Amino acid sequence: ACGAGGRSDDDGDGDGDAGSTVGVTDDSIAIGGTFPLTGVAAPGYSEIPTGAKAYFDFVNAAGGVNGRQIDFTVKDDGYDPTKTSSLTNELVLKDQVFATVGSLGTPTHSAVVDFLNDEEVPDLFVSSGSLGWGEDPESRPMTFGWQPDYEIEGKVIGQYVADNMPDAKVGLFLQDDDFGEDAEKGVRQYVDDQIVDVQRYTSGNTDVGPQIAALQAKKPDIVLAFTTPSYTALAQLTSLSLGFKPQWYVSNVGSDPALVGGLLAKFSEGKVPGDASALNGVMSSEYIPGIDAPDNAWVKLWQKVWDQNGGQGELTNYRIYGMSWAYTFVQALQAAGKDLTREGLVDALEQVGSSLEGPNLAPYRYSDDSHLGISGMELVKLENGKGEPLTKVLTTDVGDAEITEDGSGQADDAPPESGIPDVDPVD
Amino acid sequence: MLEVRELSTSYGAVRALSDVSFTAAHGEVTAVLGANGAGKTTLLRTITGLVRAQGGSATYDGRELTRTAPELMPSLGIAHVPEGRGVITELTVEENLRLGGLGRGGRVKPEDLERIYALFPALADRRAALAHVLSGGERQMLVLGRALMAEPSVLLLDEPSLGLAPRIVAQLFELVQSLVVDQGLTVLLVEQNARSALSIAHRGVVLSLGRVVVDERAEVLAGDDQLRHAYLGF
Amino acid sequence: MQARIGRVLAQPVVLAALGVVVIVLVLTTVDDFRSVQLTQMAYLGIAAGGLTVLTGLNGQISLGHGALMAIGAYTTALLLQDDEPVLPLLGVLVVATVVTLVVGAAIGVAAARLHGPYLAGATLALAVAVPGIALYFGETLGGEQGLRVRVPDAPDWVLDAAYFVTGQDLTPSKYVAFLGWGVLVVTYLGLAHLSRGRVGRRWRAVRDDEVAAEVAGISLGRARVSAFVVSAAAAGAAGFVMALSVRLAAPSGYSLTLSLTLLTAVVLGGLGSLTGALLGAALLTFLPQVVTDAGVSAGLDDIRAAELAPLIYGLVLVAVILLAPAGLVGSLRLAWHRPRRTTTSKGEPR
Amino acid sequence: MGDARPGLAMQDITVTFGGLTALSGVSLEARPHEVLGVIGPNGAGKTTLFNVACGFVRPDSGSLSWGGQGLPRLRPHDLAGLGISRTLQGLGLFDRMTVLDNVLVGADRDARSRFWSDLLSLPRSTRDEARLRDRARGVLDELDVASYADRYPASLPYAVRKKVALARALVSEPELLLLDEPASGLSDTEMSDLGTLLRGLTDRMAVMLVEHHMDLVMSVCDDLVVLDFGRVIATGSPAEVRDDPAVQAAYLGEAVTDA
Amino acid sequence: MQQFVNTVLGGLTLGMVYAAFALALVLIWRSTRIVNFAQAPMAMVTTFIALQIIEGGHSYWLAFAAALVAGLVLGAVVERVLIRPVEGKAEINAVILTLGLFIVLHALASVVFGNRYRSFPAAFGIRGLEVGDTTIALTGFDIFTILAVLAVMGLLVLLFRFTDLGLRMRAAAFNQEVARLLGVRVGRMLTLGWALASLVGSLAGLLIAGGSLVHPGYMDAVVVYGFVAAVLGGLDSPAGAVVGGLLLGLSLSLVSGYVGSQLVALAALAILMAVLLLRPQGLFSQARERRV
Ligand SMILES: Nc1ncnc2c1ncn2[C@@H]1O[C@H](COP(=O)(O)OP(=O)(O)OP(=O)(O)O)[C@@H](O)[C@H]1O
Ligand SMILES: Nc1ncnc2c1ncn2[C@@H]1O[C@H](COP(=O)(O)OP(=O)(O)OP(=O)(O)O)[C@@H](O)[C@H]1O
Ligand SMILES: [Mg+2]
Ligand SMILES: [Mg+2]
Repeated sequence: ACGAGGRSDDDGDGDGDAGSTVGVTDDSIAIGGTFPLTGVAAPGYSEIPTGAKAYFDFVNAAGGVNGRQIDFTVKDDGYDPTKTSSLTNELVLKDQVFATVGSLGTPTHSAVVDFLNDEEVPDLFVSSGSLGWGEDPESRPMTFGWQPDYEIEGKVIGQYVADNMPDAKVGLFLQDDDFGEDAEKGVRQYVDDQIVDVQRYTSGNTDVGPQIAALQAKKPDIVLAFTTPSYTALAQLTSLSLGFKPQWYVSNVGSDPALVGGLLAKFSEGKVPGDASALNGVMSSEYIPGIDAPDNAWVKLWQKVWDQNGGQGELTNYRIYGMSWAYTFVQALQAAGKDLTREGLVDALEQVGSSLEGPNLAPYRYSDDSHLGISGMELVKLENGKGEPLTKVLTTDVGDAEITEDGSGQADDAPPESGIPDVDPVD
Repeated sequence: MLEVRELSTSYGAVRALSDVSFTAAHGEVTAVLGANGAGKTTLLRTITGLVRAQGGSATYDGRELTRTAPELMPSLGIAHVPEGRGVITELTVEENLRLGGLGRGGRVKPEDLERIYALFPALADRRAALAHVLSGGERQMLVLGRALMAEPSVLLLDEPSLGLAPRIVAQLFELVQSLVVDQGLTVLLVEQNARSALSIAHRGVVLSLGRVVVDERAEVLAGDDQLRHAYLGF
Repeated sequence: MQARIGRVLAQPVVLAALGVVVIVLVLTTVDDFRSVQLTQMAYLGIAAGGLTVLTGLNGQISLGHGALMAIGAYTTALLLQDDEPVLPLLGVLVVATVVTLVVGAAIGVAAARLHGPYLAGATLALAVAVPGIALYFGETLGGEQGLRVRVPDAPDWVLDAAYFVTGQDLTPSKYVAFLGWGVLVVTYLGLAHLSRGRVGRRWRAVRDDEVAAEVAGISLGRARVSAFVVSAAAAGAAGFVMALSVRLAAPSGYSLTLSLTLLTAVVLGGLGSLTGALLGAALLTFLPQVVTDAGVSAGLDDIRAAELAPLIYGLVLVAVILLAPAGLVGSLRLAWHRPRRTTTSKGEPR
Repeated sequence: MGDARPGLAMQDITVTFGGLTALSGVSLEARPHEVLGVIGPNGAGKTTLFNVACGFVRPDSGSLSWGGQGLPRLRPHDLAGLGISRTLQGLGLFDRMTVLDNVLVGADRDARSRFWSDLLSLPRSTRDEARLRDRARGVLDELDVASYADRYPASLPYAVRKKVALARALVSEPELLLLDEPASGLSDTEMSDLGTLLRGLTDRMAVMLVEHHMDLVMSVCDDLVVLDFGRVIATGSPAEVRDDPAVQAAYLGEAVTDA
Repeated sequence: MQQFVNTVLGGLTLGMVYAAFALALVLIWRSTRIVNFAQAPMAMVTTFIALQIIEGGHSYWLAFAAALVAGLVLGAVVERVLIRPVEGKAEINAVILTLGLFIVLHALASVVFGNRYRSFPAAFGIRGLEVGDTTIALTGFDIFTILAVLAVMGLLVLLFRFTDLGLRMRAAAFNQEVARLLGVRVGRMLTLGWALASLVGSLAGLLIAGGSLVHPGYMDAVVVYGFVAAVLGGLDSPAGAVVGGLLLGLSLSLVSGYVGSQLVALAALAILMAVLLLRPQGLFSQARERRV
């Protein structure tokens, strides 16, 4: 029965060598992303796309990129991978986006990453620190991470503890998924023998009392928490009721001092010390400047963007996060040049990605071999809602790459006057 | 005096009562008889407002009933003992009885309960049991006792003898008779058991297909062979 | 004559055949995106079909059918880990269905003893518990991220046959859509046969009056368990289709929301009716999107538009229950029969 | 009337519920081709006796045998398979099923089709279904209610519903029929029809009847057992029992019914 | 040892919160034979009202009282407008209706109050008691929670067991028609039942929120565990709800602390199944053996 229909065996869709220009017209570029705007994960995270949108509007108001307006479609997946899958289908097949940008979440994005690569849609700057976004460009050539992955964060704090507190007993408090797992991998490279207990919480179960009680029993001197902000707050509250007072390190993801401190501040009426000072003495890390540094040139820019183009609400670190990758995306578009194609965009990022300037304190790792994002961070100690640096910016990479002080000067750059990057096209 | 005037009701397209009129005099037992499906139950339900009347009215001492909420019946002195086993099976025997006493407003006194237990000793033994475990006949006693808790002046009974042992049926009818005689109760008694019903009734109303076909003194009805054969089958 | 034609048309087999024709026509005309949506409708429809039998015919409420779908989906995912699958796709379907069926039987045995809210409580706990298993056995089941599903390419003969019939190339998403709808037709055919026959009668008898059913020789336990097993099998098959369509089996896809969605589909359409279940599935597939799009084009920002979908969806639920308590299909049917039948029952207390 | 095969025999049955003794040491036998009446005051334990015979209530002591064989662990749904049918004191109709379907449920044990043939709707199933349908219609016909076959029970007159319940018990062609107050709610005419019907059934089966209507009991029963507070206080022919002073005191009273 | 004590204490407090929620479900079940899945979002809405008042600078107790009153009103309105039409209809209709309401309230709250975490203050201290030089996981607010729930349980038992009002409410729930004929204002009883239940639900919401974080979905987990607790106890019994809640809270806390927090839901399922297989009607409901 073979060949009865005379079906052609050619799978190509006619674009040939020129590269795909789906979603691009002379005056517009359609992009999209999936985010949890509703449901349990929405608090906080739903602000990210609003930040990005504000920045894109800012750029569009200034004429767009190469005369093209950026049209950013946001889809709500409620943090449900099933929905992510159908919405990404919709973005790619129906809305015909040129690329997806900033899509949020490890479980959610895992559901679609292969589909995007199969369809050869650039899948940029996934909002999550999982290693899946960029560790293996061979199998996922279209996917790029953006923030430092959780493993290198684990390495950096691990080394710090090993160097500065060699006798301390270490406890780990981890979210029970990739986030905690990757971080643990990094931490263990340095302090494996100092760890006295590892406790994991399941997102959605807000009772962390049993975990904290278990940690407390092991009497750790320092607890490294890789948690989301709400769980940071819950852990702090529970520790308070248990009288558990170790030194805390809270991962960058979960330490937003404005947010967590704000949450804890409400209990301040004599019960928890001080407002934004609720997290005083807690260690954390930073890889982009946040609202705790209003005088930073980048934060000033973000504030201007938000004031001009933002919707309701204040500028928050989530919005800054969204604006920051939006900035990187604009840079990537500029680097890809006037004749924008999907392949061209990916090529351009691989070529110039590691030298892009921006709010990031350490350079990106983009190259032929890696699509992982920012390569490092500085450790800080929170004081009154501000991070006081404990270290220089430290950069490293996954695996047994060494940790070194960053010499690129990334941390010292400032945004251009206009607030819009100006990257030369490659070639 | 309970007066029913041109009462009509239907269920969807099915006419269940058409222009039913009769009066039940004070201190008398009026038996409502008729074949299955004649509309007897519907009549009682329409009088107490459980079924909406489409036309006509029922009044008790001049007070309109059909358009009054069923909840108000006990306070008007009207007790309706519904067809089937209207016990609340999830409550205990005593709770069922107390509930009956609450209807008239005010509190339930232990004497009231004891009065009923004296009438139905079988219930006294089971006062703390859930009504759910009662036998068919025991349930029937319970609903009757519950109705009497409210000390009504009008009693609407829908087939009270259903499932009762002959001796109890006899007792029941005696009881009804004595209530009528001693307390001047007005009773509207729906019965299949026409013979027993007529033995204590003052008046007999026969329904057929939702219409009144006979309205006679009980003795006349029981004595008239023709009527009896035609409508009552004995 | 006309009545005769009516009767022939009402035969499930005939309906199924007509259905197949419609499905082929629709799936060949729509684009890839729509066919993905139609696959979603298919898997919701399959599971809702099973649930409507359980709830509508047998009177057992299940708030945990999403968990059963998860079992079908995870089985599928485990079998489709490698590029070279161990089993042909049909085999995978059978295994997924059977595994779910076995789990369903175990749960059904426990459920058979429970009533109303107790059953609802137990199945609710099931719905929230099952995703936890995937987390606990993260090594094998992929934890939060779930298991990737490698959908095997359509065999050549299928591609050729499809080209021959439709004159188009069969894209992977259409292939899955055809698979999904194929499973749906077969499932519905079986369910329709069962519910019209002796088995369905037993189920309904148990629903209406346990004691009377028992006296008539029906084993309550067996009737309940069989209904649960049948609907679990349908859920398993639905999980298979869902895994293929989503290409992933992850815990958050099978949260309580999915279970409630299924129940909603069943009630929206009209309890006990397969047509209703399908209609409900369609509504749930397409409504949220339509609403969100409408919200966006009405100028709402993304977050507000996103909240609009659940809002409207909840309102529709409430409205249907209040205005058309027999469900959409049920109400149509009532309206159709109104002249012939009188109103409700005599409300005889038990 | 002697038939070699013994029917249902109960020996020394005792049932207690908490502190209450519902049956105490009751023995009786329902023989083929006979109607055995069980009478007694309300709450005497008649329904409980049926419940024991059906497996709804497990006796504290005593034993049951059917056709000479002991029935140690009887469950209600085994009954139909043994050839015993029962009606319930309430109606127990399936309200959301048509009259015909109600009766078909009673025929369930005779269905030959199995799950798989139903699932696939094999011709075997369809044929089997048609056969049962015919039988169900036949029984409805016999009871004069065939015209209601496609209606739903809730909207039917009470007498019709009672007949439907009876039809459901009869359709499986049982060897023993247990009837719990079949005449309650019937008019006198309907009751005498029922009497005739019951006598007719004895050709085919044994009948055990619980009833409070003495006219019916006296006219159809071959033998009577009288219960009071769970004990047998009298047995014998209707006439004997009627004249028993203990029975009159406990149950009949000064029979109003005997006009 | 300290870990064990603290895990147990944490479990008990948590159990009390489940119990409070279960009590609300029991109340509605007793007064209308409906399981109110919308209980959680209703409580969430009233908690947000309280939060709004607190953030407006008013006292905690004013907000507390306002939330309870709001709960009372909300319950009555919901019953009147939404539940009334489905009372006495198929059970599943009410289930779906309350689920629909769940979704609607959730979405509305996200729009009105915003979809982010907020902190909710506690009336009493949120530091554990210090015994010698160890701190045990029992805060002032925990003690308040425990006392409040026990008080509510006691009041409910009183209401249902010993008052005529309670008897009327139960009668209305079990058999509307008969109850009406006996002079029970069925409509009022049902409304009252919902109002009271919703009040107890609001209390549960406030107790859960106190000293912790709230967002529109903060009660969602409690729906499941509160329901499971109520079912464990037998749905009909206030004391059962409290025992069920404690049993569940304690077991889940131990499982979470010593086995793994992913298995909490599974443990809830296992406990529920084990109890229901032994007693299909729950631990505390009266036996209903007679079937024929
Ligand atoms: N809820 C209902 N819906 C439709 N028809 C009904 C309803 N209730 C009663 N009917 C019909 O109305 C007619 C009168 O019924 P009703 O119950 O009043 O008769 P009855 O004289 O009390 O009979 P019975 O002796 O059987 O109690 C019957 O034909 C019955 O089928
Ligand atoms: N499951 C049970 N638990 C407690 N008591 C019960 C139970 N079943 C029956 N009883 C009691 O046992 C006694 C006998 O009940 P049974 O139903 O057998 O009486 P009956 O002779 O059929 O009466 P009736 O003629 O009124 O139907 C009654 O007092 C009843 O309350
Ligand atoms: Mg009647
Ligand atoms: Mg009986």
